[in-house]
Amino acid sequence: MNGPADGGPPPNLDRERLLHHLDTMWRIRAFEEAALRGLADGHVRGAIHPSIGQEAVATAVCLNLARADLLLSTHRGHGHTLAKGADAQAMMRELFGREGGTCGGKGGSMHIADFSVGMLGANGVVSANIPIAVGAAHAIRLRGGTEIVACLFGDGAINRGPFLEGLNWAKIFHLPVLFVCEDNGWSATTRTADLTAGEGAAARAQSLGIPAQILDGNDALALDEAARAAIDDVRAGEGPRLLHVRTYRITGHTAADAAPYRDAAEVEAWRGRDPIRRLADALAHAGVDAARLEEARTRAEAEMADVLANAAAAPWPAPEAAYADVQDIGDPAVRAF
Amino acid sequence: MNGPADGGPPPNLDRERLLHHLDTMWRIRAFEEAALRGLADGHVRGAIHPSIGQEAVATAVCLNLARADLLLSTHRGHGHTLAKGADAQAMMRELFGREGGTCGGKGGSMHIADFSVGMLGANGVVSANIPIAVGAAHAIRLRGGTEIVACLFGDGAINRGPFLEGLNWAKIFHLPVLFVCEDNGWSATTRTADLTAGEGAAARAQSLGIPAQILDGNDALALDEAARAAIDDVRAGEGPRLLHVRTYRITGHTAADAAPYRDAAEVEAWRGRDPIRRLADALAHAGVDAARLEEARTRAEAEMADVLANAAAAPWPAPEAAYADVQDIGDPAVRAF
Amino acid sequence: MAITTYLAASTRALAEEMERDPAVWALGEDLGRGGVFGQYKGLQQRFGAARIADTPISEACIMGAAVGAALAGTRPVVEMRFSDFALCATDELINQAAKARFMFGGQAKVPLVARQPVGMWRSSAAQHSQSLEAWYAHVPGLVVVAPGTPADNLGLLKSAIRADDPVVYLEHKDLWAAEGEVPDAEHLVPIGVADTAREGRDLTIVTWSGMRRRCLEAAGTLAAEGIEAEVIDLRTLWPWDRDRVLASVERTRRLLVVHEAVTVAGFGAEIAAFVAEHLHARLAAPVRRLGAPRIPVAYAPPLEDMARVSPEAIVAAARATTAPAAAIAS
Amino acid sequence: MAITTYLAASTRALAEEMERDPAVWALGEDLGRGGVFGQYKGLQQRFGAARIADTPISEACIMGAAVGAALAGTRPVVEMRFSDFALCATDELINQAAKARFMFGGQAKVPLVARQPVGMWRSSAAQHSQSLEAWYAHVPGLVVVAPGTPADNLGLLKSAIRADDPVVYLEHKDLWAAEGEVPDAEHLVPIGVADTAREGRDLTIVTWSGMRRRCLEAAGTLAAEGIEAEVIDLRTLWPWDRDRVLASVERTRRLLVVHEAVTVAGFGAEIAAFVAEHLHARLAAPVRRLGAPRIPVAYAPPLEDMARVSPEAIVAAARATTAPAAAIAS
Ligand SMILES: Cc1ncc(C[n+]2csc(CCOP(=O)(O)OP(=O)(O)O)c2C)c(N)n1
Ligand SMILES: Cc1ncc(C[n+]2csc(CCOP(=O)(O)OP(=O)(O)O)c2C)c(N)n1
Ligand SMILES: [Mg+2]
Ligand SMILES: [Mg+2]
Repeated sequence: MNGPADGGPPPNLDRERLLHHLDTMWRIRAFEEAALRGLADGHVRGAIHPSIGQEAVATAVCLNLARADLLLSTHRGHGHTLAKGADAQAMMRELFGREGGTCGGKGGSMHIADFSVGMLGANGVVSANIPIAVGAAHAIRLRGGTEIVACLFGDGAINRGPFLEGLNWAKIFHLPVLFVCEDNGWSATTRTADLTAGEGAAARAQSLGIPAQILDGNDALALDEAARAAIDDVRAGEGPRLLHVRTYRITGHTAADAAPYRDAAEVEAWRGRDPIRRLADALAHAGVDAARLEEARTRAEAEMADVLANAAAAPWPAPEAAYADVQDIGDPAVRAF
Repeated sequence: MNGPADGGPPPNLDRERLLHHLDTMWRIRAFEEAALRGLADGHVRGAIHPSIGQEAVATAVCLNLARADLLLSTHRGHGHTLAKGADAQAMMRELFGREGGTCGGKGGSMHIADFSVGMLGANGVVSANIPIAVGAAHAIRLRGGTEIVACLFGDGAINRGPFLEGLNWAKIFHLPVLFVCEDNGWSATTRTADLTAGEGAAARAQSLGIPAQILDGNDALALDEAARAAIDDVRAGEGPRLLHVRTYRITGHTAADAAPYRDAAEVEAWRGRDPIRRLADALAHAGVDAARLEEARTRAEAEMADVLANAAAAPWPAPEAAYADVQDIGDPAVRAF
Repeated sequence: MAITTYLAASTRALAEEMERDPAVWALGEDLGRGGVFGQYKGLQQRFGAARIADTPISEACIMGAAVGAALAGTRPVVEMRFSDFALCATDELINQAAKARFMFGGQAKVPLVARQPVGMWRSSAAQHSQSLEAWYAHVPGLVVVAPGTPADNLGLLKSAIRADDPVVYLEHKDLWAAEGEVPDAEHLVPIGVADTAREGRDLTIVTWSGMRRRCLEAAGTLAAEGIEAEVIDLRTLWPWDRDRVLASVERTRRLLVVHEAVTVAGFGAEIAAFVAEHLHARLAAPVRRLGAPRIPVAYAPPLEDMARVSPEAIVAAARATTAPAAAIAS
Repeated sequence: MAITTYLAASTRALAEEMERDPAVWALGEDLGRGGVFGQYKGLQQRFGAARIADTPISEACIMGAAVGAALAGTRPVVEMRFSDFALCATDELINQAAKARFMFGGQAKVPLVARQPVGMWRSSAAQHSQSLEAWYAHVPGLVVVAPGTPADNLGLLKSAIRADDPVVYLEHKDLWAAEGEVPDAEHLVPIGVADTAREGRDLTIVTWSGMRRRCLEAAGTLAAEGIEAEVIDLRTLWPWDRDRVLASVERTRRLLVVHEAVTVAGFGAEIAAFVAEHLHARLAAPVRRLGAPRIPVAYAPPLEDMARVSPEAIVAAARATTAPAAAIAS
């Protein structure tokens, strides 16, 4: 499927569906921008890794999952979590470390999780979510479930051992996992290409017999179709699939990183490929009202402004909560020293 | 290059060179058989992993290395170590845990090492030798040396993360490493194919941009040529290479393993492809004296019988040696508690 | 009651729990052939290859997959073969398994058992002989169990499998063949409760795992000299049975902790420090620890023995602790 | 003397040693951009990308390659970014680096420095806040260093790089910006020698790393109450300076060990146990430890603070130890 840059949207474009994608992408962007304001205001205390510019990946993958499907994410996981259906308010409270956060303030941005929507956790350790995803899929198989597992990770993650171990495992056990390498070109402050032998995620997956394709991560239409097809295959019991998605991180690595190491021209070029604008243009070409498209943005921004204000007003968790949720046997609430 | 099975040896076969290979292969086999006797007699106390049937790999790789080149080996490393030039007597003493062992009795079979011939150690942890090999090559590069590093590992090792991390590293830093996957079809008591996605070591190396080839590990002639060519490339600064060598472990995983899980027919078929006999046949076809060929065996057996007897007569290391070679700062000889 | 080995007890424990609860499964290398020591023998035939899963040599993924499988509702039993190889899965055990429940604010638990055979056996050298229980006791979120008898290996492994926490389960390689009485009926040993293996009035010896036997042997020798040692086998290292230990030392006024691991920063330090903190005034002699010197374990028997705690060394330490000269001038 | 930060001191240390010895090099992620905290800033420009090597995100290979590079004659300085990520390289550090020299019978040494920034900073949560020094002190073959001041970070990092042993080098993340006087001339601090940060007669506080500051702050408060605490910063955890500690406690008759790590099985247990073993009769109060509860570190500030050892808690523990009621009825 082609985007408008390639001569206009396809005739059978599903407007309602894609408007939902657009709404979701705007919500992700507005959430990230709100979180950045929260950080500037001193409310977000830990590091955050914004996904601005990568919204199409989260949306294409997560909106094609069922609620019961499972998702394993990374340090750059706000978009994935939101698209999987987590409550933005609870997420922002988590970033603020407040009561009512998805993890009660214990995890923060890097450990955000919402099991009620199948989101089994971001991860502070690069690549560590891959074996966990594979194990979750293994559990589904053992109990004869029909859910699948989606596992997102960055381009830097494919140089750690768990990438190999997890993909090999998923293949030999023929598990229902969709691997998605969100290739934004950078591993923190270093260009990933300089650290990566060969052609990257897709080539490595293929060497393990896992079907894989390389996609434009800023083309929401094409991604939606590819993700849907891959998810269908995985759900049909055809074993794991990998999508190697090329995109770009518009901000620095963390919100605190001004990213002086990058070429301004490179950033500008990618701003020109903004996935949200591209989808909006496609929808406009397909006849969607400009007002509706504008509304997608303003509604998302209004929602996240509320979310931000509400989070700032939320109480702190009770200090004693630090002793809860550790373990049943040898519970620190009983004996911590 | 073709072996005799394919219609006779090549006309320009280098007899002296290949007799040296034959001698070395017989020495390896005789060493392993002596070690098995040592185990049966209660002299070898720890586990040993015999390499009977895999002698051509050790010989082809190690005899094409210079003495100054470095070698990293595995738990199944007697053959590699011997072929790299280590003293059989010191090796057997090490297996016996006696004074004069290559490691003074501290390491045993799984940690055998002889730095004087560039053999930087077997390893008790599968795949752990790969990053070490890569680092040794990195050190050579840093000091502008011309040596190369050979790193041997089993087919089971390619499913551990360090395989990926090490190969990726070698490629991006363009290091002088020859990787050799000694694929004997088994990972301890489990058939490796059942645990391995895709086509294995060569395919994975190629996905990382590392030139790789699949070879018959029981064809000493072909292996010699391939190893020499690969080593030439590596030494010429062309970066890492991988040889994926198919062979077979005639014994069980350890000397204590009767390997009842294997098909007798499979073992018989591989006995029929004995690499030593194949090379001897090729040399016979090329006109080498039957007596010389027989001598290769008897001399090796006599040498190893001596080695065995001598090791059995060697004294134990002094118990206090357990406190030496630990560390300089915080030396346990000064303070161990 | 029947006489059974420590190994067979563990096989029975896993089989019983797999029978009882379909969510229980095991994963590791070579399990289909019985596992490296034979402790899984017959289980794949009985429960199928899906529930006794042969994995690649991928320790990080074995442990990481177990975390995911636990989060997703099953109860995996992980086999690490040798505790030394669990060091290939440290991130997965420490940063993931131990912390997931807490980081996620209690949204899920991680009911996994990480079996890691520990200790010296014979000429296994530095990469196949370690005892690192002190590490795991230090990590919030983990339960640490180290059975020393066949009955305990039955009853504790069953309890560990039923626990909703990640349990580091340390079987001792030198005990596989050890025999002992094991109840025929269902047998559960509660986690966190020590076993007083021998009663005595003169000093308290606290130990666990492979050293239980050595301490009992030493206690026999000591008894012949008129020294009655109480031997407490902790069985669980976190949470360890402080009440039992404090009550015993309160009575005997002397403590000797014996373990196979390196003494420095070993778990004996925790016990000795804790007892010194709580019973200082009551002690008739300084607390005392006996463990291995801070050296790697060597291959050659005479060198390996230098890292072994022998019954003779235990007897000597006990004698020194109970000698009148050790008493505190008070 | 000039005022410098803990961070700048470490940059200077590495630069001086790289200047002095061409075999020294550093490897880790993002070093070319200065490293995650800026501690490598300018070094790649100065020494080139070969000697300040930017690596893939491959902790196991970073550590493993350093072992190989050390065995092959160079002196690698490994950067692990956060000590938590060193858990992705545990086999390489524990089974390989620490044991290679011994297993190979002394044929080679492994001169590597494994820099692992430790400790709580702010809202970094459970996977970026750990202090696991007790683990490394327990492992034969390793040296363990934990500087608490800029001058010590200069002098100890230089000594660590010159050491022929694998050194686990624990910088504290909360100290990067801390300032202090640092000699202009070459400055080497010997490994294994403690620093008496403050003298006192009433009790001995033994501490290290980030807790040095907190203990000195507490000692100030205590002094105002008439309690004179001696504060010993160990600086090196293996080999720790026992003579200094024993001599001090011999004088003060009271010991308080303070560390940021979890108390249970923390390195404080070793010190407390050792002092109790050696100075039992001399102690006027039981040995005492102060560390974190056995809980993971949380993200939200009020929860995170529950895992923090505060100067107030130190003051309270010191008061309790020196209170007449703490004295042992003798
Ligand atoms: C094992 C490990 N090593 C290093 C880090 C530090 N780190 C956090 S994110 C990151 C870069 C990851 O790059 P990539 O996987 O491409 O994800 P991106 O940040 O680009 O989304 C690094 C190095 C970590 N969290 N875990
Ligand atoms: C990390 C690790 N896991 C497991 C083991 C136990 N083990 C020793 S050898 C071996 C099989 C290795 O198979 P392969 O790599 O093919 O070598 P081979 O024995 O066939 O020569 C296993 C599983 C180990 N030593 N290290
Ligand atoms: Mg990236
Ligand atoms: Mg094999």
